[in-house]
Amino acid sequence: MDGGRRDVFKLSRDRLSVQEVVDAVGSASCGAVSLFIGTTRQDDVDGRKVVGLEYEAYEGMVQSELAKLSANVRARWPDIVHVCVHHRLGWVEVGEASVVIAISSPHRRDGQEAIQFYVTQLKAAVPIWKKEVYDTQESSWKENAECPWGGAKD
Amino acid sequence: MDGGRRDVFKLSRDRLSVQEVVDAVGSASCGAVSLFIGTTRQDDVDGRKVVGLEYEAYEGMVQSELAKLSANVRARWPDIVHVCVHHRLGWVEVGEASVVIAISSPHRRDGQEAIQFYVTQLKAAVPIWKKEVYDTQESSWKENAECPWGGAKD
Amino acid sequence: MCVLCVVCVLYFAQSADLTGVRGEESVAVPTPISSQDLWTLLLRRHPRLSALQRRVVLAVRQQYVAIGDHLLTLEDGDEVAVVPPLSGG
Amino acid sequence: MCVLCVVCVLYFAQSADLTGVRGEESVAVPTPISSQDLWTLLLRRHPRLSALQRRVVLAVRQQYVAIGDHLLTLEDGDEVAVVPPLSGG
Repeated sequence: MDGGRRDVFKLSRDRLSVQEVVDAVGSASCGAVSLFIGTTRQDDVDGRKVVGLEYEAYEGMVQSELAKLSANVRARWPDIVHVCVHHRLGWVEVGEASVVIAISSPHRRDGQEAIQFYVTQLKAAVPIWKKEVYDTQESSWKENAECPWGGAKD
Repeated sequence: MDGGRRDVFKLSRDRLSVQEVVDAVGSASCGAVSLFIGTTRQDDVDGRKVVGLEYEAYEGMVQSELAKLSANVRARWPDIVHVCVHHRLGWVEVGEASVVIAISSPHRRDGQEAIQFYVTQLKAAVPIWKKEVYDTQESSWKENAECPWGGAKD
Repeated sequence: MCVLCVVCVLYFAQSADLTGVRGEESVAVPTPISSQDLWTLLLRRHPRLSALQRRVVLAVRQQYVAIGDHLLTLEDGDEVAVVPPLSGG
Repeated sequence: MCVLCVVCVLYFAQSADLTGVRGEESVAVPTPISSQDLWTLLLRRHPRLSALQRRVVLAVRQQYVAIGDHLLTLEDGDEVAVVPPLSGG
């Protein structure tokens, strides 16, 4: 069996394939795959309906931040085997996936804990932005609660 | 939007489709899908290689126990929306999925906590059994650590 | 209600291996009966089930019943199952 | 090292909306410079960036740098980015 542990990151303007992400973490040594899918929620904001999200990224830095994050996760949960993150860019309609994250591990507990941490840290530190686009043609940039420098109102 | 919350359970002798399970919990009101995939791990047991697992179930009771379990999970995490469980029966080769569980929720924390609980309780209380089959043709029935009446050696 | 009723007994996993059958259509069982006495009755039919002693429960009408003093009221046609330690997932 | 060097500045998300550009190839910047002074220099180029005041960081050579006293040593061709609050995921 191959002892290599993979970190696979992809930014994509096409619809994300959950199966592709699951396949990327497949390993005969793993009994568990933990997965998180973030989707665009249909929401009403001040009476306007969200029709979709527009994503952009600092692409080069996304790769390096995800690599750091994976290293950090592996230090905390040394048993996790493969990590795969696909994040959507550009226009994402309500109901479609914007991010799919999968982690494989021999035992489920490691993977389940690791994926919660991974999602939180991704939202806190990976340079990707989205704006909500409303049925009124208006839009507004979102801020993750997890981002340390967000939220200061002045 | 349909206010209905679905619990979808399926026992299947065919390969499980992760996409089918994800689609079953899709909801425009949800920003998060948490997913768990249990796979057959390649393992050596006393020098014998595991080639696959053979599953069987008390099918009628699986449905009622999963319904109870979902009701229990919904009582603890009232915000979760849809739940879908597909469990494989019969012969499952190393590397293939034996169970796929997905839970959709408006916010990810609920779904991630709920799915950990769900997997643990499924292993503790849903009447399904597997035996490991080895390359020597031998086999042995497994016991989940979570099952309250397992483990007594005499 | 009946003093002696006829139930259907299902055997799963290791219990099916031990009995050599997956189910028995017509098993006569007195009622009411404790779950311990019901287990003893099944053990008498299939002595090899003793391999599961102390790590088995029953299911009656698809509800788990621990083996013990708990008194069961059975009806003709009820489904009783022998439930070895679970290993789903 | 140079006393005045020429860096490339990238603007993302709300900062691109505020400046009207996504990047500037050749921005002359003294070095060393504190991250606060670098931000002030960018504010002078694009006063509307003040809308991001106190909820923005910079990235220099793709490493986050909080705005403050931290002294940066820049080289010609370095990549500097304005990083509004993140909203990935």
